Amino acid sequence: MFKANVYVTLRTGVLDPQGKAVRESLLSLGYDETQEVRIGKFIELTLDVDKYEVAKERVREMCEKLLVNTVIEDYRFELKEVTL
Amino acid sequence: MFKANVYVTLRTGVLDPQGKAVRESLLSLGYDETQEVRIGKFIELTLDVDKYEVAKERVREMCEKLLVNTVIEDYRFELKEVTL
Amino acid sequence: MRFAVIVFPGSNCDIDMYHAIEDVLKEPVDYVWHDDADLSSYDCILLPGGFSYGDYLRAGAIARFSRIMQEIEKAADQGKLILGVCNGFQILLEAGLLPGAMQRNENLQFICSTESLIIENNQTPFTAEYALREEIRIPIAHGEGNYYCDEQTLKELQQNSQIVFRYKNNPNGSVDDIAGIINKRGNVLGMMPHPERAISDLLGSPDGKKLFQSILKYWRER
Amino acid sequence: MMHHQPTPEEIFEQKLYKDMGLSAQEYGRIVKLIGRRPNFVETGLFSVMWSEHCSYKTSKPVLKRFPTKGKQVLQGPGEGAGIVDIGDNQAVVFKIESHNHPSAIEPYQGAATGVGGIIRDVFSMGARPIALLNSLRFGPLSDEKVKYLFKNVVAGIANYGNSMGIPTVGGEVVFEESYRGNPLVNAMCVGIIDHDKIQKGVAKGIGNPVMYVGASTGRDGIHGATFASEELTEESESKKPSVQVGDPFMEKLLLEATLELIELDIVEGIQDMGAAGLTSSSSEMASKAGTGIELDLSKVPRREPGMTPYEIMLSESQERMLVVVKKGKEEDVKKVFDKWGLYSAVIGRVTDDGMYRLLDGGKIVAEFPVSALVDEAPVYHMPSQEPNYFWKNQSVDSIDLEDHHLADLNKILLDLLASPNIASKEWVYKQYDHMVRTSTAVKPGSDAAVITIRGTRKALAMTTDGNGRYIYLDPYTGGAIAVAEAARNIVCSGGKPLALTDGINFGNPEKPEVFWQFEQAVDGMSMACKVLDTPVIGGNVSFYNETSGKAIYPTPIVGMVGLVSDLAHITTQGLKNVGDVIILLGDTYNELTGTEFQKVVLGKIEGKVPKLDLDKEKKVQEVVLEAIRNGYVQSAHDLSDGGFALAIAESCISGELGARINISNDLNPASFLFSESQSRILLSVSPDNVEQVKKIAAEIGVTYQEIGVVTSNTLEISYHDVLVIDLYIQQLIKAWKEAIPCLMN
Ligand SMILES: Nc1ncnc2c1ncn2[C@@H]1O[C@H](COP(=O)(O)OP(=O)(O)O)[C@@H](O)[C@H]1O
Ligand SMILES: [Mg+2]
Repeated sequence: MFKANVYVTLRTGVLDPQGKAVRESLLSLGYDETQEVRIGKFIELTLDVDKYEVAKERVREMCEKLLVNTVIEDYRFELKEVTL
Repeated sequence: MFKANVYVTLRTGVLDPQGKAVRESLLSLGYDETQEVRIGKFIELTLDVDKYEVAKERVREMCEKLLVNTVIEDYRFELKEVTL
Repeated sequence: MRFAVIVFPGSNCDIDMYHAIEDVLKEPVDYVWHDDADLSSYDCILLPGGFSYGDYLRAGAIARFSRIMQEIEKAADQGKLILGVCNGFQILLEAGLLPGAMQRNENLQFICSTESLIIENNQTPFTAEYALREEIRIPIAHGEGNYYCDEQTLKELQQNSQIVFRYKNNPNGSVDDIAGIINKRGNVLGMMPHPERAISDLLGSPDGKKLFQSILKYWRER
Repeated sequence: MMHHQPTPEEIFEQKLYKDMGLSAQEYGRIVKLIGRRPNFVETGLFSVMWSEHCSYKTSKPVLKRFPTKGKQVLQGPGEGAGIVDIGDNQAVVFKIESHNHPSAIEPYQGAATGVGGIIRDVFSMGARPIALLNSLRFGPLSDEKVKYLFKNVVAGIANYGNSMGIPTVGGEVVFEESYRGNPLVNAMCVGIIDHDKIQKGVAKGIGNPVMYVGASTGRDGIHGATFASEELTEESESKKPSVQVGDPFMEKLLLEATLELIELDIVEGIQDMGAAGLTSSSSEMASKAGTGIELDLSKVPRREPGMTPYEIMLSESQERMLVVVKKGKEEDVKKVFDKWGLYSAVIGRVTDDGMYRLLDGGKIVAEFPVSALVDEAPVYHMPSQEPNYFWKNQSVDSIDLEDHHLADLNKILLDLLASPNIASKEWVYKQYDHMVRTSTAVKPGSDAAVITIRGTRKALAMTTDGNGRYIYLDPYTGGAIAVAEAARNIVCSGGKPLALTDGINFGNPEKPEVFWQFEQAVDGMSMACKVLDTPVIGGNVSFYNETSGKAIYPTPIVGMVGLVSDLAHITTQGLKNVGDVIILLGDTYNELTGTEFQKVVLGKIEGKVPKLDLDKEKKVQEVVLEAIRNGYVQSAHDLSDGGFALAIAESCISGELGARINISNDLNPASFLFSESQSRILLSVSPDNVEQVKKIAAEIGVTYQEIGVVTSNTLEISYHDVLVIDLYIQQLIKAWKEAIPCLMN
């Protein structure tokens, strides 16, 4: 069993309206130290797979196919073996 | 300067319609190994702050106040010193 | 001319689209469930608005894997007319039948209003009945209609006259005020505004009618 | 999570029933009814079913005073929603429901699930939902927390309705100090149905299977009904797990599957799982049918492992329904729900022994007569006492205006237009898909929304109205005004008012003064309902709307639907053509106390509310409907908040046209302009039809005054030939449109 943490972020250069709004809210709340804010997705998957290599390949595929729209998003992921 | 990676997840027990829809889609795409899918947010912040302790406290506050809806969400974060 | 309105779980402008065809063109039209696998008898395929699969991951991301999408790709290859409105447009983008992607509206709110559009290309099967640069009033209703593409793609869209509709007052932050684009071949159109909501004065505007009339005319004179 | 389940003895000795919201007397009543001490699960069942939210134990005796009958009524209070005949075998189904406490804690999900719940109420009757409305109350918009609540409540309502593809076409929003800690979120759904498709929530037919359909059950919202029946306190925040998360996509599937199922003609009874989830739906269905019911909880589809019977029964997970179908048709049900990707499971059967029996696998976990739980719920006749403030206000019937208040009436008009209560609510309804289903003939922004009925020349007009300020000052008159105003809004849109649903939002009814407000308001509303022939066909009660011991303004909301008998009668408030004549129907008195003017200009609210003569009201409405039906009317707008000046300004704004008005009477100009005298309507009429309209008014016996004409781009109001208002329409539009966006950005 593997657990994958997938981080989906907007590609550099793509405007992030949500990040921008959050940044402005933080500034207006007095958090003047706020520089940049980017908002992405954090996806946790549990996979019933035995081998690390297999898990890695499957998650990569899932990302490319469904989880991520590579026109605007980038991703990276971490894998960790878990026992139920 | 610090960079914070904030991971926002749904509290256990809270319905995750997004995760559910993605899980079903993965299954129907033939990823039978998919067990659980939970979808959360991934927030990257850069803070113009000198001290680790200060950064930590400020990010915690930001989470409690704005970034996280603690009624249904949990969070954790990592801090890393960066230079521009 | 036979029309198919594709129904995904969560589609909700399917009925409006169906009635638009019935009321404006009086041509045969069917609902086709996403799981069905035969579109061979249809001349025009309509992907309606709504929230397919809840639009939970990204709008249109899950629907594009429906069984029917392979058929739609095939139909596109055969040169049949395909129109995606709102969620239908988002699905066409996710499926790669049109270039680019959608982001949340710039103001992060869902926007329902009637907008002025400019016809930027009236040499398409969908817009021949309009005058070039004609201004029309068509409702929008979306939360993710902020069209994005990279500069290279934008240049191509511009050079090939693939931008069919532009907003007069950009409501959502779309690149280059884009409201609707067509593929290079000119048979697949995606647009965020809802022409099917603009087919009578009673409901606010009749300006969407000509879009449907253009389709029929094209098919008849082809 | 529960580790050890308390025994019946422990529940009794340690008074654990109190933590669940039952009083000692109520506990005693249960023991007597079932002949023993209830176990933990049973105590839980009684505690939710006997909560105010489910049993209406304190409100029932008063609600009985509402008139509920009429020849148009097909279904009055008691089912998921009321039903009214609209001819041609068609009927309209509607109801309003509150989700105040959940929205105070988690505004987005609280409001969203409120919408989800009311939609289920309507389609569980077999109806196709065609429109949504809402009525919202918040504290002043200058408060950051209030902005957060407002923003998220609106977004939550928007997302649920938009995803479902049901247009949200109307509503109201009021900002007032008394709602600062306790916002109100009332949602209304309107559906349409053929007479022969009407369903009921009954467990009919001994031996028939009881099926669970929809989403799976999780631990969300456990004890939500009890939570709704308590005051909000500091600790409410810690009760956060009570808040459910809505899944509109799931509900859309459930809607389509349910309507498909009903077409099969195998359903005996169906009810949605709302407050108190499986408990209330199953027990009420059995009670209404006079049967018993037996459920095996091990068969309930669930989302989380290790759920106890207690948790399963009290969960308020959303998007679920309970259905009793003809025996042998289980597979047909399954087929429909499979197609839509939803759960369906036989979880029990209808029995003939009148018992409510719950099993967990083989083990009985609860067993007692259905009637004990449902019909024997306690009823309280609460003490009621007129509050002191009431008489104080009754003795104030005018306000002291100083010269500087009146120096610049232009400014006062602009200030009122920019007051968030009057200002454009476009910021709100722009976020609602109000056009989906392509039947919205009158969009939000006029008096009542109008929805066409496909395949007919008919349409439905609908509105929500309430005025907490009036009702606080004088609940009887205020209550009557709420009904009258709703009806007036319907009439101005060209509809004949049919019936109403009420959303009762009050403070703690155990306080005699709150209870008095409640009784008075119901009496006032009832009187208006009788005179205007708009019976109450359903509603919702939300008590305990208090923070730190302070109650909200008593706020009954009226949700009303009317029938527009021909599309040609559809009328809006905007002026239409330059040169049309403006006619004012009704009488204006010096009634400035309790008004928006008093609040904005003097910064306070006190005194008498405008008087209401219901016969006069009825006649004014008759005149307008008659004139509209004869095709004489270009625009109609009722005079409400802000009085005449605001009504004419709104008509100018909506039509983007001006008006030249000339008034001569013996009131001072401010009183005439801003008095909120009731039973007044502003018409614009083409010059050819003026005499006809006057004739109708004269015949019915309504005062009318020809007061001016429609012009192009300024609003000019003269008083005894002195110009007192002189503004460009663009100035009006700016003040009115920009107020709320400005506060929100
Ligand atoms: N919460 C809301 N949702 C949808 N529409 C709203 C809402 N609040 C106000 N509106 C719309 O704005 C217009 C003005 O509302 P209001 O001032 O309450 O009207 P009235 O005084 O005629 O009852 C109406 O068309 C109403 O439906
Ligand atoms: Mg009105």
